[in-house]
Parts: sequence; structure tokens; C-alpha cells
Amino acid sequence: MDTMDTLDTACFVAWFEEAARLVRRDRDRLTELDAAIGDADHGTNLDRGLTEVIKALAESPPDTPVQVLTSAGATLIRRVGGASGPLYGSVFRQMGKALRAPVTLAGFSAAFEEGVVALERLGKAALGDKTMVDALAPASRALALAVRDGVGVREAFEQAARAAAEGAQATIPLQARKGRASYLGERSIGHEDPGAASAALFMAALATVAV
Amino acid sequence: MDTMDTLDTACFVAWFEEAARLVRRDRDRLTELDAAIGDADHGTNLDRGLTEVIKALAESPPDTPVQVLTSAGATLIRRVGGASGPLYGSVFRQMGKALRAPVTLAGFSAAFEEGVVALERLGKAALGDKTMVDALAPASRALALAVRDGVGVREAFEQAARAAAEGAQATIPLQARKGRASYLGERSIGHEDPGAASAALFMAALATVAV
Amino acid sequence: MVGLVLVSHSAGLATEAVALVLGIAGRDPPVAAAGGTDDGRLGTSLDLIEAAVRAVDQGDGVVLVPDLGSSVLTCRLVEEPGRVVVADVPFVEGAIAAAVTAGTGASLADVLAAAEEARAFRKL
Amino acid sequence: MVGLVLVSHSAGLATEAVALVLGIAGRDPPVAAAGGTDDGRLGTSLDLIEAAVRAVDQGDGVVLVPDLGSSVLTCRLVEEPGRVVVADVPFVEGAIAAAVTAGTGASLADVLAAAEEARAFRKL
Ligand SMILES: Nc1ncnc2c1ncn2[C@@H]1O[C@H](COP(=O)(O)OP(=O)(O)O)[C@@H](O)[C@H]1O
Ligand SMILES: Nc1ncnc2c1ncn2[C@@H]1O[C@H](COP(=O)(O)OP(=O)(O)O)[C@@H](O)[C@H]1O
Ligand SMILES: [Mg+2]
Ligand SMILES: [Mg+2]
Ligand SMILES: [Mg+2]
Ligand SMILES: [Mg+2]
Repeated sequence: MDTMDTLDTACFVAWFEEAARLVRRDRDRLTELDAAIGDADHGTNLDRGLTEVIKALAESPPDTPVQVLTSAGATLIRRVGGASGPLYGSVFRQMGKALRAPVTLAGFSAAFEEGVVALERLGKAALGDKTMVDALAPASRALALAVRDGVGVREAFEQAARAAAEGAQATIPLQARKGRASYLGERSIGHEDPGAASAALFMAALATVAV
Repeated sequence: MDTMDTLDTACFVAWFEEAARLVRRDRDRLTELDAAIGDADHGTNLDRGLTEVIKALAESPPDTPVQVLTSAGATLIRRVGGASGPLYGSVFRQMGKALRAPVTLAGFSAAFEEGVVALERLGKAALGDKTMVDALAPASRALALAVRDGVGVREAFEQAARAAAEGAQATIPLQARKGRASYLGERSIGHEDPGAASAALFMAALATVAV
Repeated sequence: MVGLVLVSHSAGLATEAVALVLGIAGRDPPVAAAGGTDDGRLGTSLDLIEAAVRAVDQGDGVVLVPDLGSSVLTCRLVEEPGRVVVADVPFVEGAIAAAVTAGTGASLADVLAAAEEARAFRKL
Repeated sequence: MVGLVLVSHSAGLATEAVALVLGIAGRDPPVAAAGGTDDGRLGTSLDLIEAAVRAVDQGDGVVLVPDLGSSVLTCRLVEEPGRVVVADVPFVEGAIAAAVTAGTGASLADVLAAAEEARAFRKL
């Protein structure tokens, strides 16, 4: 086990702060990915949503990890404006519902998996449909394997980030079956899914908070 | 046979002039019928269209009955704005195509029937669907019977007008199966169809031109 | 009466669709638009949907008619089985059928069924 | 490329639907609106439809997507088998599917088939 056994409120806040930073940094790339197979707003959508998340967390400082997730989820659902809003929002809201204090890696992993299941239910998307699920489901699996193998938090999060990045890359040859890109049929092949790309950023952000 | 054996260009112009007059006179009634089971524009639609018909006939005076019908049909198709435009327009356009000079009652009757068939084809409507067909098809039938029985033009047109008026009245208990009113389902029952009502005016106008 | 909310990515499309629906169904059924994001972009706003639901809710249930994508996903988040339901139907045609049926005082289930029937309705 | 004309009773609805369709299908396929009467009332104008057909006709055929009633009837009057065809499809969803397919350079028959498929497309 890592020296850091439990994840506190500050960790969760830092997660969203870092995610907001990475999305802001990669905003134009995300929007360009969405321009290819969607409506060219994913970067701006998510940048806006995460800016609001950080603002809300600053205005009503959360006392628990659950409060961080609940606040972030609700804000994303309300303030993104695109499909990624209700989808990411549902991940974090459900994760918040499932999380128990104190937050161990095992508890984090189980709650994260519940979040991914909520996303899959809302979007009716499965692995291989060329959506954010293709990054988040492998990330969740990596976390579960890390728990099983007794890997430390830092390494577990890094493995999850790697799995998400690979999952996002793996969407390139796929044909979209959900979301706007699915209207393009075969023309969606050959482009990385923007939601999968942003999901990889969320997981990359997570890897930086386990110090 | 009547003293008047053939119908000349002036007769056809007079037909539309009288129809325009009757529709103008009954404009509000037609619109109120349409308010009950449609979108409250049938009177204004048709009044506008027939005003344009009369204007066009005045601007380019027709030399033949065919020219009257062709001009009136084209104007109704373009200037009514509601479903009754392409429908009445098709009646008169097709009637113009079918008419042969000189216009006898038998020729008029055969051409009119072709017009009604064109209307039924365009609107995919049959007798009993609570549309203008319910007035025009009986009128056409009355004309054909009059021809068969060797009735004079005047009496034939009066019989057609009566059949149209009765057909329009008979739409009251029907449930609409075509047009806007069909969206109302059972709620369309109990109201006279506005298009059938205006069709009765067209036939009433016809009865006045055979002097 | 059952209420109706038309949810589109485009504020303009939602507003215009409501106007057409009311033109056909008459002024009786409560129909509201929830189009675009709350800052006027193309997209969906949960706040606008919730406000529209409140505006048309007479206690007999509300049918949400979304156009696509985020409209559908966001609508699903406000579903309350038996009270607020999402109709997976053609946007314009389903809304017209639902509104006309709502205008007769039909139940939520009947309004939903009418909207679903619009899928099979032939225009030609 | 196959052209597309959205024909609605409402000028606003036609214009907004075109904007949404272009937002999804991209700027490639030629899409035009023919909404309302030529004097700005709710209804249909053959002149506006013909002008829109001319605007989007690149020689590969044109699909007309009418909303209902007089839009459908008037569209049928400009049909030219194999060149200008009317699609009996959900107005918004059919237009999106048709435009996306037209944007790939598909044939008139394929664009029409894509529009027809929108009928069966599930949103949830
Ligand atoms: N039904 C769905 N299930 C899962 N993910 C989806 C679904 N629809 C869209 N997405 C994800 O959302 C991303 C698009 O997000 P965004 O551009 O913000 O929304 P929008 O498509 O409304 O503009 C897609 O790249 C995809 O990953
Ligand atoms: N498919 C159809 N076949 C035959 N007649 C029809 C059809 N649709 C509508 N009508 C007739 O048109 C009349 C309505 O005309 P009008 O109010 O001018 O057009 P709109 O319904 O477009 O407002 C109806 O009362 C009916 O008689
Ligand atoms: Mg997008
Ligand atoms: Mg968007
Ligand atoms: Mg009308
Ligand atoms: Mg009308």
C-alpha cells in the first residue's frame, strides 16, 4: 500500500482543479476533435462547466469528498450545455452517492465503477460505441485490478490514467454508435472521440492528486 | 337540352367571378368552420386566392375556357397558401387539360370528373374522409347523371350545386381522415368541413353562370 | 390537462415548434419551449427544462419531447415515472400529436401513446 | 451533392431547422428553407419552394422534406421522379439524417433511404 491510505476532501477538490486546468489547456484540441465528428463545442462546453465547478467549490467549500462530487456533478449537469454535461454529471453524482468515508482506494474504485455504470445507463452506451465510456470503463477496470493486486493509490491512478488514454486512442478506428457522431455513420471512423479524449484528461488529473 | 348548348370563355370567367364573390361573402363563415377543426384560415386563404385569380384573368384576358381554367388553377396553386390551394388548383388545372372545345355539358362533366380524380390523387382522399372531395365527388356524379338523362345545362349545374351542398352538410357527423382536421381524431366530429363548404360555393357559383 | 415541453438544442427551433403546435392544437393544451443553453448557445439547459415543466404542470403530468443528444439526456434526468415522462418521438410530428391529444383532456399515458403513433403516421 | 429543402408552414421553423441541420451535418450539403407563404403567413408557397430547389440543385437531385398538410401537397406538385423527390419522414430527424448522408456525396436514392431510416431511429 501507498503511504497515503485515504483520499480526503482536498484531494477531490484538487482533482477537479487539475481537470479544469487540463481541459482549459486542451480546450481547442477537444473542440477540434468535436469539429471533425460533432458540433465543435466539446472543449468550450467542458471548459465552461469545469470553471463553474471550481467557482461553486470556492463559493461553498465542501466538507467531505461526497460534497465535492455532489457539487461537481450537479454543476456539470446544469452548466455544460452539451451531452457531456449530464453524462459526466451523472458519473460524479452517482460516485458521490456510492462513496463511503473514509475514502480508501477500494472505496474510490467501487464508487467510480458505479459512476461509470450510471453513465452507461444514461447514455445507453457500451464499450466500443466510440464515446467517453471507451476511456472511463477501462480506467475503472484498471482501478479494480489495482485494488485486487494491492497496488498503491498513486500507481493505481497512474494505471487508470494510462488505461483511459489508451482507451481514448482506441476510439480512432471505431464507428460511432451513440451521440451526434453516430449520425455520421462511417464518416466517424478515423477520428478520436472528443468525450473519450476529455475523459482521459479527467483521469490524468486524478493521477496528479495522489502525491 | 337547354337552349344554351356550349359554355364559352365568358361563362368560365363568370364562374370564377361568382365563386370569388360568394367566398368573399362567406369568408368569415369558412374561417370559423376552419377554426373549429383546423387553423382558422380557410376563408382568408381562398378569398385571397380567388382575388388573385380574378386579377390574373383581368390582366391577361383568356381566349378560351381552357385558358381560364389553366390560369385559375395555377394562381390557386401559388397564391392560396393552404392545402386548399394545391387541391383546388389541381382540380382546375386538370380540368383545363381535359377540356375540349367547344365545351358541351358532356365535355364539361367529363373534364370536371378528371379534375376531381386529380384532387383525390393529390390529397389521397376518398369519399367520407371529411374533405372537399365529399362535396365535389357528388357534384361530379350529379353532372354525369344529368348528361346521361339529357338534362339541360342550367338544371345540371343546379343539381350539381345541390349535391355539393348536401355533400358538405353530410361531412358534419364524419371523423376527418385527411388534412389538419385528422389530427383531432374524434374531436373533428360534429363540424362541417371547411373545404367541403367552399366546394359547395364553387358549385353554387357554377349554377348561376348557366343562364 | 397534460402539459408539454419541447426541448431543442436551438432556442429558435423550440419556440417556433411551440408556435406551430399551438397553431394546430389550439390554445388549450399547455405547451412550453426549452431551447438552447441558459446563456443562449446551442445545447440544453436543465434549468430551462425545469422552468418549462413548472410552467405547464397542471397536476396531470408532463410529456417532454426532446430533439436529440443532450436534449434527450438532460430530459431523462428530470423524468419522474408516471408524472414527467420523455417521449422518444419525431420532434415536430410527435409534439403536434401529443398536444392535440392533451387538448382533449386525455391522460398522460394516452398523450404519450398519441405521440408514439406519430412515428407511424404517413404524410403522403 | 444532393440538395435538401425543408418546407414548413412556419418560416421561422424552416429557418431554425436548417440552422440546426447545418450545425450537425456541417456546411457541406446544400440545405435551404422554404417556410410560410410568400406574404409571410403560416402556410406554403410554391414560389418559395421552387426558389429553394433552384438554390440547392447541383444536378445530383433534391430531397424535399415537408412538415405537414399544404407543405406536403405543394411539394408533391414539384416532384420530378428521379430528380426532385418528397421524403415522407419526421421533419427534423429526417432532415438531419438526409443532410448528413448528402454531405458524404451519396446518391439521391441513398439520401432518401437515410431520411426514411430516421423513422426507426431511437433517441433513448
Ligand atoms: N449517448 C451517449 N453515451 C455516452 N457518451 C456520449 C453519448 N452521447 C455523447 N457522448 C459523449 O459526449 C461527447 C460529446 O460531448 P459534447 O460535445 O459536450 O456534447 P454535444 O454532442 O451535445 O455537443 C461525445 O464525444 C461522446 O463521448
Ligand atoms: N389531403 C387532403 N385531401 C383532400 N382535401 C384536403 C386534404 N387536406 C386538406 N383538405 C381540404 O382542405 C381544407 C382546408 O383548407 P385550408 O384551410 O385552406 O388549408 P390548411 O389546412 O393548410 O390551412 C379542408 O377542410 C379539406 O377540405
Ligand atoms: Mg459537441
Ligand atoms: Mg453541442
Ligand atoms: Mg386551414
Ligand atoms: Mg393553414
